This record gives sequence, structure tokens and C-alpha cells, in this order.
Amino acid sequence: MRCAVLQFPGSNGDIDALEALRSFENVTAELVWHQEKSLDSFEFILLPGGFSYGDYLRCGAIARFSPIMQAVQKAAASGTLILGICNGFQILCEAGLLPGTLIRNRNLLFRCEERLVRVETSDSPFTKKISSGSVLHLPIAHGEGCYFAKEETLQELHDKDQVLLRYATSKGEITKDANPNGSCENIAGICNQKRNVFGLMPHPERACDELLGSTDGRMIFESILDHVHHGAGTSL
Amino acid sequence: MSSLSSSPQLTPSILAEQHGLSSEEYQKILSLLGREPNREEIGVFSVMWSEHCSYKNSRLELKKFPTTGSKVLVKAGEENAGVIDIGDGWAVAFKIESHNHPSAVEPFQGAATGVGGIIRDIFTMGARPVFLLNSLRFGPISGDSLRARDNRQLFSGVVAGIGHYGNSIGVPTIGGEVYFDPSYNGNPLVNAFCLGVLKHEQIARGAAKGIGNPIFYVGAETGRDGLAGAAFASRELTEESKADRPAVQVGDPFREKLLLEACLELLASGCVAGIQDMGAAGLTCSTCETASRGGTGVEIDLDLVPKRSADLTSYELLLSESQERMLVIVHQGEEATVQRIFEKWELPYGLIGRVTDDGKMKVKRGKDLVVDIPARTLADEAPLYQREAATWKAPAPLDLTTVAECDPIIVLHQLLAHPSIASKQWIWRQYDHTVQTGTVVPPGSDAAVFYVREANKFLAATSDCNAIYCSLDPHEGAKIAVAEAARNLACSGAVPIGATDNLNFGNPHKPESFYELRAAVEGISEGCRAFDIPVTGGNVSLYNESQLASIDPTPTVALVGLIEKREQITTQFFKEPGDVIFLLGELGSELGGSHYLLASHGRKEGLPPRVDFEYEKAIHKQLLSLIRAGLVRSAHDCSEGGLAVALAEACFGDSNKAEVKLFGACIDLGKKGIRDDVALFNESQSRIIFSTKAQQVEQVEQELQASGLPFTRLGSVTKETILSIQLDEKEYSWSTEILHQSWFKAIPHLMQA
Amino acid sequence: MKVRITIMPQAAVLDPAGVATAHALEHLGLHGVSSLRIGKLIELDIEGATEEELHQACRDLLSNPVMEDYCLEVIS
Amino acid sequence: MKVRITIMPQAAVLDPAGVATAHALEHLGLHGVSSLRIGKLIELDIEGATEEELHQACRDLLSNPVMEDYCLEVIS
Ligand SMILES: Nc1ncnc2c1ncn2[C@@H]1O[C@H](COP(=O)(O)OP(=O)(O)O)[C@@H](O)[C@H]1O
Ligand SMILES: [Mg+2]
Repeated sequence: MRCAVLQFPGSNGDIDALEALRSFENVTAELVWHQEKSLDSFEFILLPGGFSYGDYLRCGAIARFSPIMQAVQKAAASGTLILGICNGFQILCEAGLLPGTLIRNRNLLFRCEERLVRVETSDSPFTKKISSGSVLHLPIAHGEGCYFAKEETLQELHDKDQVLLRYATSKGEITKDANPNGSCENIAGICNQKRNVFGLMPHPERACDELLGSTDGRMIFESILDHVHHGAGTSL
Repeated sequence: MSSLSSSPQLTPSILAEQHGLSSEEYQKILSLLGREPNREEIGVFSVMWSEHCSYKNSRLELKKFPTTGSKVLVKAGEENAGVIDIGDGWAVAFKIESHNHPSAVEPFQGAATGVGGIIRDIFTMGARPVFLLNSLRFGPISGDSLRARDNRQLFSGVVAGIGHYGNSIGVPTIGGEVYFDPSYNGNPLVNAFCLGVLKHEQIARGAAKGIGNPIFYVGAETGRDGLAGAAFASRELTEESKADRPAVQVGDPFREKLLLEACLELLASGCVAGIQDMGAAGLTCSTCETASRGGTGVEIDLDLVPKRSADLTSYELLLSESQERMLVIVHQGEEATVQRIFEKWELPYGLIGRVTDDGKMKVKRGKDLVVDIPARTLADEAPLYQREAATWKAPAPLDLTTVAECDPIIVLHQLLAHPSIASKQWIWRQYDHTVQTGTVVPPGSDAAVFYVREANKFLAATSDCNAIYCSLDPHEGAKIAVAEAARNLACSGAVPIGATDNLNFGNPHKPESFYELRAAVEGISEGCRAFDIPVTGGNVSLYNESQLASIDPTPTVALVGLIEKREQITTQFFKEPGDVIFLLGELGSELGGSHYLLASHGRKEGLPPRVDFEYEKAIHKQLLSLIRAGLVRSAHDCSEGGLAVALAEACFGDSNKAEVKLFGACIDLGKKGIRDDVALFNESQSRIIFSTKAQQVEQVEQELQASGLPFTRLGSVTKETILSIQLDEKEYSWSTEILHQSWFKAIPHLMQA
Repeated sequence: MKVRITIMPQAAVLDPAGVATAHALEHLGLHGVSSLRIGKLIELDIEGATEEELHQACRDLLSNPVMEDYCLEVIS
Repeated sequence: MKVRITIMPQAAVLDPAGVATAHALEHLGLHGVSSLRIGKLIELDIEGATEEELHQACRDLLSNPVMEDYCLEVIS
């Protein structure tokens, strides 16, 4: 799988993502500077975490005007898999590739810790190798990760089965305590209607190595790999 | 040369006095220059000869530190930060730095720019910053008084500021320390530590080498930020200085991230002859220091400096402390490389001058010569003072009969809920400690452990200082700071390789304060010599006084260690029911300066515990040998709150996890014949509790017996969440769930008020 | 041209900072707060741009139409 | 009482968000920006407070007098 990890001024999860990807077999991954204009040669595009343009104004607001984002739009339209992690998720929302928006955590404090997320559906290229209802241990690290969307949008997310991850308890219950940031309906990650663009606040790339306490992030990348190599056909 | 003629009544000597230069210092300037200085030159001398830049009151003391060693690649004082070899061609650069006064004025920005400053110090060395620590002190945060509210605001502002800068730039904050004590009312301490990693051949030098080489200014435009800030940091904090508004600098971590990447890219290109960050005293300090180090001169033109507004005066440009700026000297002919890289990273830059051969710092504004001073006189010929030190009076030893024996059941709750002992997760949860995917042991255990993937090395780091001990006995307190830091490293499986220290003291003109400074330096030196740890650099922050009094002497020690193998990484948390718990070291009995005395009796007195380095070292060596033999599942030292607190903390699992594990422990201390409160809460040094698998107990006991060191088999880890301690005939027991609540919720509760 | 742009969160959108600030005001003894919203104020000096271009910038960049309303005033 | 409070960074104080936003506008083709500052706008509905109390709250809580200036307007 040929992967691009986009690098915006202020990205800081770019190297983490690159290394996580390279820990899989049959993967090549490279950094792509935000001034580049084409992503045609890649099968998978990752928008990493960080503070693009300092996250000034609004998270992701300035990055979405980077030249590379036109190539991202084009890739999204053509069905290429695109993953936005944390700041990458915020950029995808600002760019209109995902609905809704991410605002400041309800208690206004940055939060860095491990959290549990429930996989809502296996019916996506990003979760196809994970049975729905499984609970993953993933680190979060954000100050503006409260997912917000209007009623109609939330309804549509439900109707089209676009919510892929929710903050949950170890038993998979969706509770207020399990929600670290006040996200609507405990939403931690969503995809678009075509199901090829996925944004999430937790950091799967920080959970790919035993040393770091969890390898649950690998399942997301394995799903992506499987999808790219075997196509949409295979599932659980 | 401009003169002061415009205002006849303002003679240079009056102006010098207004800049805090003494009359002897002014005379020295006259003889160095052979003429009267102008306004700009007085400004330049005043900042370069301030305590902050010149260490004029402390340098003679600092010479006492051991600074050499076979692993030292760059020694303390040579450059912005020391560099230590970690093997296989890799090295680490690290340093601690204070931002106390700016944080008192504006906690968020003061702390943020402190982090920014220390990160620049590290990448100036050519190293990629990989983690941060922070050492903090505030006045008490409990209660409804105005003071407590102020302290809470300072505390939350500082933590948010540190988080803001570190999180944005993507350098994880993986550890630190914080204490709350009335001596810090109105004068909080904010010390930030950064460590970076580099290959030996990547070490960059802050020297202006190569006559004719171009000098570039890169990074943020200069504004009026922190004008006179360097001088400001060397004065006492008064009500007036709070109105010193221009001294507030705003940090821009985004700019710094770009500057960091651009500088590392530039350094990798091989075209850099010298590089220096602009910290305190900005342009002035960086130009004369690089010239002095290079044995050269520099000539720059202020018209070419990128500016926020065109009307900045020469004086302002020279003394501004705007953040996120660097001075880079490149080899002739490489101008285009600089241009390409800085344009890629969208950073302002300017070719502002050249390296010269006349040893002078010459500053022009267009055609006018504004400053003409021999560079060495500024950087290396600052006056040095030997201040008067008071003679020390040892405090009276504690008379135990005056200490009512409190119920241990209540005391343990009190101690665990004391903000200085309670869980600090409220703090580090606001710090991104997982970015860069190297944090193997996150904050919450004795020392943090970071994996440097490219070098395949495991680094451990900790910072420590019990200032109560230091206030009672600065020399012993400083020794303990080193011993405790080394012990924390040992508990994580690491061997110390280098130290950096931050000396936070009051006004050095007060003989008591100067004594404290000297005693602390000597204590740290003894400790570092004993452990064979070179001091690679540090920072001195004097004049830490509020309207009330000086702070408790606070010589913070940060140690960096190496862990040989992945399997040797150890944490303080019990791992499994049935594991057997040992105490390595004595049960102890020293109560002077203890947190028990403070939290339960409101007393800060007595003689603090003593440390014997030979014994302490033997304990660490023994623990490490057990760890290397694979016999240790957890290790935790006894520090504030003594044995009982250490046992409780070991029962609480890693709180960064989504599901926090809690254990209990069943402990029998046997017949001791000392008071229960003394047995449980004394703070004698050199003690470690560790756990081992039941099957390995015999082997452990054999090894310990052979070592001749004191040890006790305390009991075992239980699934049931009860901590029970048998002492003589009595048994005390606590629910670890409730203890955990007291400990975990203490700071969040206070901060919600 | 001097321009002032105000950007406010829409009524239906959560405003955590606004809620927290209202609470903090209560702690100060100001109890009667019935609504408090925090937005942004941008003051801009610009030459050579038309008002329409500025509106465009407000929609595209300065505000997020999904959750914010903006108002642009030319001051001089 | 409806109140509007505007809070702006003081002129001498660096405004990193303003700088970054000005850059972004340039990238959008609006080149003539000579100054851009971002502040806060607070809209407040409150009963039973005096104007003086509100000024006090502005100084103590809503603005940071060390680096910001505020302006309070009673709208109705
Ligand atoms: N300001 C802080 N920032 C980050 N971590 C902190 C801070 N203060 C304390 N910690 C972490 O909390 C844990 C306990 O700290 P401390 O009580 O000082 O431990 P010890 O007594 O072993 O030195 C350590 O892991 C330490 O790194
Ligand atoms: Mg410890």
C-alpha cells in the first residue's frame, strides 16, 4: 500500500503516523508537503494530528486552504481512502469532507489519556476487520475534540450508519462518564456517506506498539490495508 | 556615534544607575571603553551584566560543580546546553531553565514562553527536542482566601501555558513535580526542562566563526516584547513591577515549530558555521556571545532586522526579548540555502551583518554606528561577586514528646489528599505526553521513561527537590534532592548519566540567602560527585522574593538516566496479587521536616533526614542488580509521607489507563518498638519498596542477604482492595478504593472551587 | 479600509466557554445571567480589497458557516 | 440588561492568531492587509447587576488587564 502522510505547517503527529504505517508489511509511506498539488500516486492518504497553523482562528480552518487540499478533495471524490486523525479530523470537517465540527472540550481543558471507544460498525474500510461492538483502547490528546453537529446532521449520520466510533465504558456502554470532551452522542469518529473518508479524535498511530501500552490502533490500519489490497469484497 | 546630548541633565552615569549598574560597574565600563558609553551601550552592558545573563553573583559558586566525565561531549557553560554521549554515536542535550518572574506577572504566557525558551536552547545545539519536564511551586491552593484564589489562578494559568506551548509544538511533557507552600505566595516557581537527541557529528556551536561569514536573523519579527526583561528578571518583584507591562511576552508555538524544523533542516544542510538562540537580552546577547565564543567580532545593521513596526528605536531593537528568533552564521556562499529553507517554512529572515576580525560588537543603524564594544568584555568580563554568606544555625532537632500521636488511619488520608502528595494527573492530563510515540512510562511513576526509537535507547528522567528540607538545612536538602532523583531513576531501572539544576533562591545580597545558595551548590556537587554524574548546565534564579519574604531555597535537580534493556523498565505500580513486597533499606525514624509534621501538625521544623551517599548508592546498585536479574516487578521509593504513602501509591495502578487497576496489600512490620506514626510516616532516606513474584522470593532473599544491606519482607499484594499494616500488636487497615479517591480527587476538587 | 468583523456561535451551537464564563460570573456574585455567548472580533486594516471579497473571506475562512454567523462593518 | 463587551489584545502585545490569519488572507489573494487583530466579543443578558459591577467583572475575570483592553457597552 502506498501511503501519503500530509505535512502542514504545525503538524506534529506526522512522523508518528509515518512510523506507525511503516511498521506494517507491504506498506510504503512518505511525507507530502502541503504545497504539493498531486496525490495521484497514493492509495491511502493520512492527515495527521498537530496544530496546523497554530490552530489559530479555528482548528483546521487555515490548513484547508493549503494547495494539497484540492488534491485531497479530488482523491476523496475518486474513492481513495482518507484518514484524518485529531487535527486531521478537524481539517476534514473544515474542508467539508466530513459533516459537523469540533469545538472546545466541554470543560475547556486539554485532555491526554487513554480512552475506550466502541466500534459501531464493521461496515467500513476502516473498521472491516473489527467486529462491531468491540471496545478499543486508544489514547486521546486534544483540547478541541468535542464533536458537534446539528440535529439534522446527527440524524443523517445515524441513517447512513456513518458513526464509526463512540466513547464507551469497558462493557461498551455509552455513558456520560465515558465521554472525555462532551461530544454529541459520545461520537469519537465518523465517516462520509461514501465511506472512504474517516475522521477520529483518538490517536490510533499512538497505539501500534506494545511498548506504548496498547496495540488496538493496529486494527484500524489492518482494516485499511485489507481493503486496499483485497478491495471492498472481503469482510469479517 | 550617537551621544546623550539631547537631554543634558541625563548624564551617562545617572542613566547607568537607572539601569541597575553599580558605580563600580560603571567605572569598569569607562575603563573598558576608554570613553563614556551612550544610551544603547549602557542598555547593552546592563543586560549582559545582569545576574540573568552573567551569573555575576553565582558564578564563583557554580564552579564547584563537577562538570567532566568520559561521556561529556559538551561541558556546562560552553554552549547553550551540555551534551552527553548515550552510545552508538548518539547523544542527548538537556537543560532546565526558570521563568519565575514572568509567570508571576502573567502565568499563562510566562510559563508558555519559558517552555519555548528552553526548547530553543536545545535545538540550538542541533538536537531534536524529544521531551519536557516541569518543576513548579505555588502558594497553597486550599481554602477560600483571596490568596488561595490567586494561587489557584496562577497554578491553572501556568499549567495551561506549559500545555499550550508543549502540546502545540508537539514535544511531550512526560514528568515533573509540584509543591504548594506559603513561602511561594506571590512568587511561584516555574522551571522547565527539555531534552533533545542528536548524533555526535550534529552538535552545533554558538560561535561566530569565519571572518566575513554572513549573519542571519531568522524567526519572528522583533517587537517591543519584554523590553528590559532581562534586567527585570534580576530584580525583586514589587507591586510596581507588576505595572511593568511591556515585560509580558506572548509566545507563538506555531512560529517556534516552524523555526525548529527550519533550523534542523538548515543544520542538516551543512552550511551553518554557528547558531545561537535569542533568549534573554535577545539580539544583544546572541551577537556578543557568538563573537566572544568565536574569538571574532560581529557587525550588524539594525535597519535589516525584521520588525513588527518600523518605529522601533535602536535601543528597543537591541534589548527586545521577542520570542522565537535565532541568529545563524552560515558559510559564505550559502546565502541561497538559508533563503530557500526559510521561505519554505514561511519565516521572516534578514541578512543583518558579518563576522569581523576586530573582536568588537559593532551595531549600526543604517549609516550610524550605535554600539562599539569589545565583545569579550560583555560576555566574559562581567564583574563577579563573592557575596557575604551568613553563618548557619542548625535547627533544633525535633522533640518527639511535643508531637501528639495522631491516628494513622486519618493521617494517611490527610497525607494522600495533601496537594503536594496527591495525584498530579490534573496537571499532566493537560499535557500531551504521548505525542512522538516514545513515552513508555508516562507521568505518574517515579521516573518517566522515553524510548528514542531511531537510536534504540531508553531514557529515564526525573526532577526533584524537597524545599522543606532545604529551608531547614540547605546543604542536606540539596544532597537529598540529588539522592532522591537518583533513587527515582533506580526505581525505573535506570543509571544516571547527567544532571542539570535550577537554583531558585532569594536576594543574594541577603547573607542568609547567599548562604543557602552556596550550601545548596555544595550539596548538589557532593551528590553528583558521589554518583559520578556530571552537571551539564543549569540555571540560576535569584531575587525570588515577594513583599512577604524570600522563598524557601529550592535547588531543583533534574537527572537523566539510561536503561540498558527494554525488560528492565520498571514502574512503581504493583502488578499482580500474590506478589511479595520487600522494603530495601531501614524502616527509619526521622520525622524532622516531614510532611506528616506539616499536614497533621502544621509544623515545618526539626532536622531533616540525613543521607549517606555510600549507603544510598549501595541500595541503588542492589535494586538495579535485582532488576537486571528479572526479579523486580515494581519499585517505588519512599519520599514525602514515608512508607505508608509509598505503599498506598503502589496499590494504585497507572491512572493514565482507561481502566485503573487497584490492589491491596497485606503488610506486617513486626515488632518495632517505635511509635506507630513514626514507623509509618517518617521520611528517612534510601528506602525502596519493591515487589517480586512469589516463586522468586527465595532468590531475592538470598541476594539481599549476601549484600549485607538491611531489608524486610513486608508482605504481599492482594486482590482485595484493602491495605492492612500490622505493627507490633496493632493492625491498621484502609480501603485502597477510598484512599485512591482521596488522592486522585484532591487537586481536581480544589481547582473546581 | 478599516473593517470590523464579529463572529458569533449560532444559537443552536454549544458554547462551552460561554457556559463556563457564566458560571464564573455567578461565583463573583453576579447571579442574574440569563445568557452569555462568546464570539470573536476581528479588526482589520486592508487596502485594495472589495467589500464582496471580504464577505467571501468571512464565509470561507474567518467564520465557519456550519456553526457561526458573522457580521461585517466597514468603519472607515 | 443586554451588554456587549469587546476585548482586544493591547497594541504592543503580539497577537499570533492575528498574524497567522493575516497570512492566510494573503494566501486567499487579499494582499493589502496591514494589520489584523483578533479579540473576543461577549454578549451578555443580565439582571440585577450594576454597570460598575460589570466593569469590575471585566477587569477581574473577563479580560486580562496585563495584555488586553476591554470596552463595555450597554445595549438595552
Ligand atoms: N508538574 C508536573 N508535570 C508533569 N508530571 C508531574 C508534575 N508533577 C508531578 N508529576 C508526576 O507525578 C508523579 C509523582 O510526582 P512526585 O510526587 O514528585 O514523585 P516522587 O516523590 O517520586 O518524586 C511523577 O511521575 C511526576 O513526574
Ligand atoms: Mg519517587
